[in-house]
Amino acid sequence: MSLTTYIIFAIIKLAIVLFVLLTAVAYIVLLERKVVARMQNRWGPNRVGPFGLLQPLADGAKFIFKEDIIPDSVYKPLYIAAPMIALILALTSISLIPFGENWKIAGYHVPLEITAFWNGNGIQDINIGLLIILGITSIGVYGVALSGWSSNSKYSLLGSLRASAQLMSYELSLGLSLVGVLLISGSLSLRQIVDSQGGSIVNWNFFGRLQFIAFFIYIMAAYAETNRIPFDLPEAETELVAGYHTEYSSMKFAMFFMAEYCNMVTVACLATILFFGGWHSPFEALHIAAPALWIAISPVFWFVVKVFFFIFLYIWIRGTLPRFRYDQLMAFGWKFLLPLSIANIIVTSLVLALRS
Amino acid sequence: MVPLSWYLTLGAILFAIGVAAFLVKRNIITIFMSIELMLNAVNLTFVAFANHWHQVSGQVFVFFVMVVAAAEAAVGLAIIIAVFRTRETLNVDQVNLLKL
Amino acid sequence: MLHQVLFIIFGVVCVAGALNLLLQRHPINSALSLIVVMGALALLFLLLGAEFVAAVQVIVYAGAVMVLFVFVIMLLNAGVEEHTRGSRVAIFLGIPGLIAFFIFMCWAIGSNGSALGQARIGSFYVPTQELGIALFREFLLPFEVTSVLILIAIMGAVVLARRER
Amino acid sequence: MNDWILTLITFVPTAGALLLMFLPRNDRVLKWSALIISIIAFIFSLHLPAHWSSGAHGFQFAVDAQWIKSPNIHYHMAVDGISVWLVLLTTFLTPFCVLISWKSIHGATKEFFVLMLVLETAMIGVFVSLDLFLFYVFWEGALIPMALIIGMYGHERRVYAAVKFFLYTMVASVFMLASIIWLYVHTGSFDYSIIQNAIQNHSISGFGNAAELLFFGFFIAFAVKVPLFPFHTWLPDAHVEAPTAGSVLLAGVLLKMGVYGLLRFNVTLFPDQAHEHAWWINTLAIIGIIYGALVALVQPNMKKLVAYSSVSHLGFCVLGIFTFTQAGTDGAVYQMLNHGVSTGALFMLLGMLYERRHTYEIKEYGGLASPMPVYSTLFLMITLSSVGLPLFNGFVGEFLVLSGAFSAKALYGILGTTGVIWSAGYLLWLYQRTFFGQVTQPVNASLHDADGRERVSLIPMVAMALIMGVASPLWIRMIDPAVEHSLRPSNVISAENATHEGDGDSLARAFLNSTRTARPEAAASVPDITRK
Amino acid sequence: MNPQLNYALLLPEIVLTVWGILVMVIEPLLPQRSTQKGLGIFAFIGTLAAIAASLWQTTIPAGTGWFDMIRVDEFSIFFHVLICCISAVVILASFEYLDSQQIRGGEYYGLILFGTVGMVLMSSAVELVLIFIALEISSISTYVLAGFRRRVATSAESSIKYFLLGSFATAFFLYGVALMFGATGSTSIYIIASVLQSGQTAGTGAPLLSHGLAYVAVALMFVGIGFKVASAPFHIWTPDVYEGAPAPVVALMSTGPKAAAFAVLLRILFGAALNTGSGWFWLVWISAALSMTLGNLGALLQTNVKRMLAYSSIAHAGYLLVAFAARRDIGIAAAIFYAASYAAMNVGAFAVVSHFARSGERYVSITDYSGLGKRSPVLAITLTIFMLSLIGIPATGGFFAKFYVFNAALKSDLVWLTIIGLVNSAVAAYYYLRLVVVMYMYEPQTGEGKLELRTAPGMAAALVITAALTIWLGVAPGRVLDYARRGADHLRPAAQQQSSFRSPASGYPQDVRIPQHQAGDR
Repeated sequence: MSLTTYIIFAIIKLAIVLFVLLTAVAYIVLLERKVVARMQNRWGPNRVGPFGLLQPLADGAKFIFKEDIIPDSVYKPLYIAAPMIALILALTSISLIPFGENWKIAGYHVPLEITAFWNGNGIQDINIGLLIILGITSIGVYGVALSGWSSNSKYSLLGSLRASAQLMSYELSLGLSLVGVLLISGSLSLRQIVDSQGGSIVNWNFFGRLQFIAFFIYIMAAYAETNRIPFDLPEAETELVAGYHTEYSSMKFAMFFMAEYCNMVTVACLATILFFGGWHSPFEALHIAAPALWIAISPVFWFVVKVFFFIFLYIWIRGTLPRFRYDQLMAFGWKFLLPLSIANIIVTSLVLALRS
Repeated sequence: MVPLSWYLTLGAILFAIGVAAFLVKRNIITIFMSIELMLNAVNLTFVAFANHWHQVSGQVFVFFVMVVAAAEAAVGLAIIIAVFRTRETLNVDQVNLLKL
Repeated sequence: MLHQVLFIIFGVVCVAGALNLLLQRHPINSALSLIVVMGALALLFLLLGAEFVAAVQVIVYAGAVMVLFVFVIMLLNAGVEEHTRGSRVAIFLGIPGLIAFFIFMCWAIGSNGSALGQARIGSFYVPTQELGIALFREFLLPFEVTSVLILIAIMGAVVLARRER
Repeated sequence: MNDWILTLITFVPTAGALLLMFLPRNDRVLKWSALIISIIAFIFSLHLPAHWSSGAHGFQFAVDAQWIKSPNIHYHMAVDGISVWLVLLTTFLTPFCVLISWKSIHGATKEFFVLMLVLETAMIGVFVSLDLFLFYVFWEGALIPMALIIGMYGHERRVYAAVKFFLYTMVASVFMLASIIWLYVHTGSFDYSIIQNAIQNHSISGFGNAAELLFFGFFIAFAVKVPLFPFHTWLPDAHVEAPTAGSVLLAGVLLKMGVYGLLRFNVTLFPDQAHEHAWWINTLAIIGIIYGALVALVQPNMKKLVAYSSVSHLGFCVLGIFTFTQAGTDGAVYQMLNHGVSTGALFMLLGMLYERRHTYEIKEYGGLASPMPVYSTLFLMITLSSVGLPLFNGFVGEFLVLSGAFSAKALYGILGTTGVIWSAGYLLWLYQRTFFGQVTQPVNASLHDADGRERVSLIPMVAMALIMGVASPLWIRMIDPAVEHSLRPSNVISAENATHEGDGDSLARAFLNSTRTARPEAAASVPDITRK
Repeated sequence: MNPQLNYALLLPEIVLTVWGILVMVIEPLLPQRSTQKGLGIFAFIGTLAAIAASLWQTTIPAGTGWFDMIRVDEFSIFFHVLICCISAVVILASFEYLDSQQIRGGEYYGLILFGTVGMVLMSSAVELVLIFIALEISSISTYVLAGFRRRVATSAESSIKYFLLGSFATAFFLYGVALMFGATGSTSIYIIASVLQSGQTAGTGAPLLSHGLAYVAVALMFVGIGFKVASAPFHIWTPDVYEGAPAPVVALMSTGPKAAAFAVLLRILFGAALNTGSGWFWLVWISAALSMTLGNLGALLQTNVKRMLAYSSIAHAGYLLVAFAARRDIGIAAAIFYAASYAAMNVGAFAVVSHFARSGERYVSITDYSGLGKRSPVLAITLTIFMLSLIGIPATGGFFAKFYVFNAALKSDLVWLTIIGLVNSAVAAYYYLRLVVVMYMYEPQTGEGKLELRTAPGMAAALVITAALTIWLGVAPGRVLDYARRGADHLRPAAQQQSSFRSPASGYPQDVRIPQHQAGDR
């Protein structure tokens, strides 16, 4: 494989994933509105297009054509940069997610992720993918923090302060919750982590390898990281009038919006990869005969299904749980999740050590 | 192919800028940041030398530096908050109850 | 060639960021420039074959330490730096000393230029595992000792930042 | 006993001080215990002359034990004919100092007596140490209690005086320390005799270059302490501000430490340098004699007058030593003792006056002879002793010094002699103004005479002045060989040569020969050429 | 079990760490309002246990462990004991202080114990990165301790100044470490020693990068350590920090970390055999002369006792550095002894200051000490002893400390340095004496009356211990000097230990003379 083909493939993958992702994000929003509406005995959007299916397009058009208001007292450079930072980082982290087994196209070995890097004579996985994702999500906080600060508004500042504190606090538990998985798979490469869970549903980290505690820690911390209910204090409408993005409108607001949903997708993808066997089918152990095309497609299918499940979980929880109080949030993070995740590491490593 | 001395010179430049910032900046937080810049420059030096000697240890040191930097940051910012509480300013020249 | 181009790009970004830290008057701008420097440094680490270090650089420095800085800047609402006359001692002794130091360093590095040799992408690459082994064998003691350090840092931060009862 | 006696004498006061610290703050108890302790020390010290083996020239009662292995510091103590008397002088004066402080010290009496006793230890230690290091320890050790005595119990400007005293001596002694360390570094020992031998055998590398500096290192420390003329400015302040006991010990003993040091170290260890520099040292000494006397003459303050008289008298001691004659040096040593007794007594007398009137101004007094007959008698005796009247101790010392000076250089002798005249002048004038004439101030008419305690403390001093005047051979007999011993490395003008050198020295020789054969009447037969 | 993992070598550190954790665990169990004295006694016992552990270490053979990270020998054990003693006395002296300043004891004692871990580790570490971490442990804990009086602006200021300049210095030290690693390919002091001597690296035989780089590295590390020990021209932080920080903490940080930092400097300068050519000689010379002079001149102008003692500590760092400039066979022992005796007297002096300052540190000006001799004779006498020792009056520890140092300097023909030092100590007498003068010779200030200056048991014990040690060192320094000598011997012939590092053992010249170019010093 030459550098040129590498670049061509990369661009193609980039285009596809970006398209799918942005569409998905748009429709996740619709899904959320619909589902939450149903939970609340409402109909949700149903005017634009059949079942409101064109609602996202309408929303998008509205965002694009709305007047872009920049309040007088904002600190302009950062005010403009903040949503971009948020969106760019959110999109970047997705680019590291592998969403299926490698394909062979026209004799070329093509990994199903965007950032597989060129090592001089072939394509290679990034072997510290998980770390890079963690790194990117950890600097994702700047988008939120800077937007609130640069808006020069009380509510925004409070929101971004909350966001920074919350993200820092929960990042710790998030990172530690993954250590159990790393101990089991012995690698930081996402692909290898998924590979280590192949074969049967029992091999999934969640089921067979006792990482369900880690999973719960992860999912809670991740909700906090994405500022979703029940941890949505940075943008709590009732207290902070939407928090850090109070002063934003039109496209800039849309960028925050998209970034948040992209992050949700990333979290869902990571949950799938780390705890639920990634693209492995739950029925792999049954060895069901299938057509070749299905064999090629099925990993992506299963991956998408699982991700969809977690997205749904997000929505479900949003419809069910109330918001934490701020002190509860902090106490929960530091006094419950953090010790628990450390305990999880200890137990996991003990079990591994005893087994070996 | 880049001469290793380029990396080292870059490290030295960053370190020197850090020192200069330490000397001329007046905001406590910025002064503290310039220290972080100096530590980063040292990290670059460590990694470059690790490359020269082909030794893992050079990279291990970087971790320790990072841990120390993180610990320093936690304590340092706490001290800064304490100073701000009592003095309501972050300018080193106004933090002058103790004459130098 | 690629290496040189990348080095020059990131190196220039580093220096520019560092200078920006020096020249900007608002702490938050300085903080952001520092984050840029750290990011560029992480990429330089990658070029030198230290991928794990690069990742940790981003996570710890850019993602944790600098967030803390930004957080404190926001919390204390630090404004634009006032121009006050600094310590004259620092200027009159510090700057010449700094220049001397820098020249000295350049001499020390320059005189060893050939002995230092060239860095080549991929010529030295440390897998994470090897790093871990080193960390838990030769460097076990420092590793364990850092726990005391962190303990102190936690205690210190709690003590100092806690409100008076 | 002989091994331990010096340790005993030195540390009995310290032990007493420790005891005192734990006694209740009852002034009566404290006073008496301090007195008893100092008397015990005196009694112990009498052991020294009593068991003196007159045959031996060198040091006696030696004790030498390793104190610190590295650096090689020894606990080396011994006395020779010079230092033994200085030890006795110290132990003799201290009880009286305690006694006269009974009433004059108000508040913090415990601390005062503790300081006195510690000071006594340090002073004795200076005279008995033969290890340079030990010497330095005691030397510095004497500084602190004295400074505290001045500073805590003195008069209005006491703090200034104390600090001045401390800094002058401290800074000067640093130079001595440097010299001591240099010697140690190059000989590997602090021991006096080892160093002396090493110097004489020229076995020290680099000594030739350093000797000059070493000499000055020691000289400055001692010259400030003496005090020699340009370094004397601390002395009047210290004396005026010090409490009576402090003045007594300061004049009586502390100043002697300087002279003793000059003799013991500068002259003995560095004879060549000493000879080389003798001319200007003697010049300074003579300037001191005359200057001190002249300034004393115009003092309106009694204590300051006596203080300047000390400058003058100590000038004689230095002059005597740096003539390098047997007679001069003998006289210097003897003059040290005399000065200790008579000036000590003078200060005590002034102190008593101060207790009554709280002033030292001469014009405040006058005609005291009638209300205070006993007191004025004693005062007169002491004045005469200090002036150097024959039959009193001062005469012997000054005579010997001057005869030595004449034999060394006639000019020294002539100029020195004028000092004697001046001293007679200011002291007698003082006496006249204070005690004779009408009682000018009505307060003075009702002053009560010396009481029992005061008499007890004064009469022995007066007696001592008389005894030393008439029975000087008792002392000189022991001093002489020691002086000869310490002058030997230098160019001693031997008895044979001396007869050809000049009248002064031949007279001195005659005098000495007479004393050596223990015929005190010979002293009286010498014509009183130096008196007017 | 891996023989490298020799826990016996770490015993004092382990004891202190465990005790620190216990202190923190126990503190919340204590009733909220009660006095913290019980906790203090507990922490004190911890330091005693650490002292015992260090003493026990003398029974095990000297050696390195943990992959050549630490070395326990007479040198490190001396400093272990010294540092643990300092902490013990400081803890004793803090009992009443904490009560009067209303400081909760848990964190305070915990931080002292953990900080002690760092200092102890500094003295036994023989690997630069470990030294760096240990240095940071001790530094960070002292940064925090300096800011412990949180209601007070000066305390926070002191903390921030200490922190900023301390971290700044650490960065220099670290850069030095990096360059040393670059020059020799190692950060282990003994390997560095052998590399610098043989000119090739231990493992691969690759040539040493350059001596020049190593010298730059040493210079940078010297800057870093110079800040820690407050030697000129890196001393500017000292007076401010000492003035603002709580007095018992100053007692600790003016002695403990300093002793440890000097131990490190000894290890680096002498252990790593960098004296081949003594490129750093003038560095030390200038720094020593400057420290003595600036410290003493600065102290002359002060009216605040804490500031005065701060400047005096700069001066003392200078005296100590004189020993570094001297010949190694005598200089090292002199330096070690000085560190010990300085610790005794300075901890004592600050203990008195902290006791006298009382709540809120109100009484710290020199004039406040007026008449202390009458108001509290015991306090005054002990402070006098410490002052005299700081002056260097004979029969106190300070005298012998100075004596050994100048003795070593003269033996090395450093005549000018000695003269500067002696003149300085004469100047120093003035300001120390001023305090004594004020105590004894001035009347108590009007309006204050008889203040209750009863010395509580903890403080009394601390004062007695330090005063006794000060005098003991002045009367019988032989014992401690012996230990210092033996420690120095262990530090000196690094050649003997090199055999275990797979490199040709080449001994030192037995008597390393100062090179000719320094003859100009005469």
